Amino acid sequence: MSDEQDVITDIETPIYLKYNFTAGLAPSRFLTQLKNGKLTGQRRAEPDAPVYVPPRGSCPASGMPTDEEVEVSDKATVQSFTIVHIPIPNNPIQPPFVVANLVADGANISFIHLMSECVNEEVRIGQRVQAVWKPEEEWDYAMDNIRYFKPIDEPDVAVDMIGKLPVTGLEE
Amino acid sequence: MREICVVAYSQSDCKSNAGMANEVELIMPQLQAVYKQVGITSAQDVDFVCSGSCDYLQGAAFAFVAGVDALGAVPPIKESHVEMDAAWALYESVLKIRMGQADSALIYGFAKSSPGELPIVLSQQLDPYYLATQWVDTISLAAMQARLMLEQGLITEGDMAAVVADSRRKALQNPQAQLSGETSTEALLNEPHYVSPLRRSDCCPVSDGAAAMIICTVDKAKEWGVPYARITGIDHRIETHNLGMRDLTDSVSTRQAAARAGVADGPVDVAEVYAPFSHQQIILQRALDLGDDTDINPSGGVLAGNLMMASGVSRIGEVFRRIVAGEAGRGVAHATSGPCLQHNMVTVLEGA
Amino acid sequence: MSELAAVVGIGQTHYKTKRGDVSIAGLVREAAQNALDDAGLTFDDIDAVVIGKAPDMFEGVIMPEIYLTDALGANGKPMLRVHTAGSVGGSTAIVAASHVQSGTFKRVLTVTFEKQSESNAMWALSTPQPFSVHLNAGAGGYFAPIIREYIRRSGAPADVGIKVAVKDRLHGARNPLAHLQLPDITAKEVEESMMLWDPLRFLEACPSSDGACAMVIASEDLAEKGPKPPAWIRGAAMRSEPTMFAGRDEVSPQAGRDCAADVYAQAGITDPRKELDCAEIYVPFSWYEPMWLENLGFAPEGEGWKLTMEGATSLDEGGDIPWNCSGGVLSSNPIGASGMIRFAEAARQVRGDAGDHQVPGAKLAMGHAYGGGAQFFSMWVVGAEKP
Amino acid sequence: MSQPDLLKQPFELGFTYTRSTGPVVGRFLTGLRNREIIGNRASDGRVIVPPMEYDPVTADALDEFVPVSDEGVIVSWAWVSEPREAHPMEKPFAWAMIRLKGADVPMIHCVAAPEESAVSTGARVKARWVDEPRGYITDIACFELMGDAS
Repeated sequence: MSDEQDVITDIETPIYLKYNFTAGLAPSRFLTQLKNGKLTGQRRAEPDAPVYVPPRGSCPASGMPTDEEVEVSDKATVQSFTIVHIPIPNNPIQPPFVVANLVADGANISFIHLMSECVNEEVRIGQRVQAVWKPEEEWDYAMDNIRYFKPIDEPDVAVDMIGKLPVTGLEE
Repeated sequence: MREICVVAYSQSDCKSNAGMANEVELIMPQLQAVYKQVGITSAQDVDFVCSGSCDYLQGAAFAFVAGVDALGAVPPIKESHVEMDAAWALYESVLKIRMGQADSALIYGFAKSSPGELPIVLSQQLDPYYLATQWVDTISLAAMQARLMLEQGLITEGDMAAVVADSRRKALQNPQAQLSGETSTEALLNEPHYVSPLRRSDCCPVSDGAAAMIICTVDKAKEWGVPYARITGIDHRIETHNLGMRDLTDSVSTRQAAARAGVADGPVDVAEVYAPFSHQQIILQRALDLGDDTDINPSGGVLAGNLMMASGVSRIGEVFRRIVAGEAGRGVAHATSGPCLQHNMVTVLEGA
Repeated sequence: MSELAAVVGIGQTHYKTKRGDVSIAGLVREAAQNALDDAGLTFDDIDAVVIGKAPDMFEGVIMPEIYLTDALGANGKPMLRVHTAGSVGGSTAIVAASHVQSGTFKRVLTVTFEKQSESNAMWALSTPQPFSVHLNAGAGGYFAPIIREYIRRSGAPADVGIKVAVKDRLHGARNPLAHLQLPDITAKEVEESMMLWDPLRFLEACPSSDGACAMVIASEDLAEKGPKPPAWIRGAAMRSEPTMFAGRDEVSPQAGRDCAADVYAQAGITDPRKELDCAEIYVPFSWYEPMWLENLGFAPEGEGWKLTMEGATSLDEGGDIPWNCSGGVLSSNPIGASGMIRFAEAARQVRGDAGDHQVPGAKLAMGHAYGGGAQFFSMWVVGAEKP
Repeated sequence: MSQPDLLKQPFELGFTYTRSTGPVVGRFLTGLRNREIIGNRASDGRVIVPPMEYDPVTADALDEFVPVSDEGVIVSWAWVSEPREAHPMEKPFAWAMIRLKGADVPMIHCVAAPEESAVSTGARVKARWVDEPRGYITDIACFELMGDAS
């Protein structure tokens, strides 16, 4: 037997598994449109049904498929946000940076995205922002076709109206 | 104890690759189908929901959270999840109904196994120091089990091929089956070995899909006015994880569960057993003491299509279907989990 | 209609950054053995085993009940594995209780665990699926915007979170099992700790722990046969809602409110602050104390923070409704076990067995857990008196 | 409904876990590093290799260690004609349940063999150690046939 201090107490166990991922139907429709520079939500085919961006396959409130597509604006409202002070693993962006829950005009649910070209300390709930797109030749099936959102010169949205703006935004 | 019954069951086609359908998209049609069978519109109309799934099949944590998006859980519902086959979600639901906290329950299981290399993924179910680190795949473990039986004279390769031929033939009647057809024992035996002594045909295929079921009290079934099959016995037992300490030619835990579920208390007209490998069907047949009077795996069983995390509950569903169709009066369904039939559940169903 | 059931044994491990002295099996076994010892029982006395944990990716062992059969003496018994995200510790206890309350079994062993040192929890929570956005720098990144919205809505002062962070660590210093032992922690120290996800600072977030928690739940006829008084289960409830849907109140989720209403109704509680003696509530980020005070009906909407600031939830300040006397999730967080620790600590209180963090004379206590995007809830109320 | 493109992408789900072994597994792995195989005694007296922490029947903690031989016989086996990428060997090989001399309970490991017909139940095998054992089950690179099957 070995000496006590030689007894093994820890081992490293690499577990690496390979998968072939296929995106679902609803996300694929969304991402295919996004590759063409269009932000589209989906909703179940009923009038006034909520619009989901990004769609995940169902309207979670009803459990029904989101068969209908609705183009939404690339202008959005800050529903809430956090200023992140730690780096994201495998992401070049340096802290501190703002990750915001944004609701696009015409959509009824928020997605998270980066905010930039802003003073972090001045970001606020209800603030108006707009997408800053990558050059068209870089567009892919990805939400980061939008590099980030930046503040725009529009009045803040009242809190009870966040998530309820039409696709035309404040210019109703 | 309250009488509980199965009133609805639906299973998707078993597909080798569900392609462009994510988990929610796989689940929704099955839920709609079972709602329709009992005349309800959503999960709001049952008292409890429980699901079964496994994150590692498709390689993403919290797979079941996406499943909740299929339920229409607004307002919120009573809901739970097992990281197991949905047969165990059914077991949890049975307890909820027995204790009076629910009169009805929706159960579903789903899997998209095709994105990964399933026999290797499942190697990580093994003990994490001695076996998982060797990446012993599940097919090889089953092959060692089959060889033990062959060399002890408990079965022949012909017996195994006969199980496969029977499965393929019966699956012709099952529109959800992935593999079906007329074949012969001889033709199967002419195929080369895959992981010897197993041939490819001895192993279940990898399938994508989902299944759903509704169970309830007999009183509720009568209120809904739908045909039902009573669950008159249900039990599950697990065995040691050390394969070297089990008698792999038998399934002790299946025998234990069968005794407690009361399999022997009446004739068994039909049985659906979850045997991912042909020789395991013979082990289970013997452990359940099923004779020639029992129609075994009329659906073709999982050799015709194996929805991981849903196949167990599907066995119960297939027995239910035959009872309410009047094809059988009493039946037995079996579900399994773990390598070489480590963990087994036995359910006895009887007609109204 | 359901049979009565009670907690008759509780076992925990020490919570630490890394339990380098045990295997995964050794960790769960330690809690299970402690629970059996506490109940004066052996593995032979157990009819069924119910195990819970958060995602398998935390340890990279798929469906670990398969491997843990032997460590938990489950050979020849039923064994069930529950997974309902962060609420799993609570829902596992509830599922275990249903084994007894349904009249199916007499004594059930239930164990939850996480050995987070085997991996990096943040890695496991944000595994890189293709075609999805990866901006979620951990659970704190997800919850921080919701906290910000709470602060806006309630007008709470900025130091409420700091107060909770200090209070729970002072509680934890009374509990020898707690991971963080910070008896001298100050508000200044919390305030000066690194901002992670504004408004959440490092010391306002839970640690990452190894640990396991176990309980033995017994039927009415066996409950009073043990060496210690039982903790009777007076009510138990679970609720779920989707992660995101249009119009969802993320700050005070309906599922939490409904779950609380259900468990109070079962326990005959109409005013939780008045009728409960203490509560163990899942607070992984400081601000969730005032948020849950409101969500669970301990305070009117918008006023939860006032209870916190008044010291109502502090054992050291002699509060009338101490929350998280054990130190809570802010002091120990083996994720899969964290919910069960809440349930077990509530039971310890009503058994009068909570040591230095005992609330004197506690007779009725609540355990609470939540998970996912604050969408899965499990709660129970336990009492010293048989219902 | 718009026509989506088929979006497929391979990805790797991976992490190197750091496992603490506890005393029983640690003892076994320490033995391997010294090219020794250590089992332990179950409550019924059987010797188990690799050692189990808890007895499957009685649930007792097991702590009586027993050294066993690195030679044994094949109890059952499976021939892998098409090794998978994760498998320990690139050439066809056998997985086997091997009862080591001095042990009662077979262990699972791989067996190197030139072809399937060379392997048989009852065949004697001996561990082939890697050049530098580090305390892993894979310190036994494989078992090799001893050539005098009995």
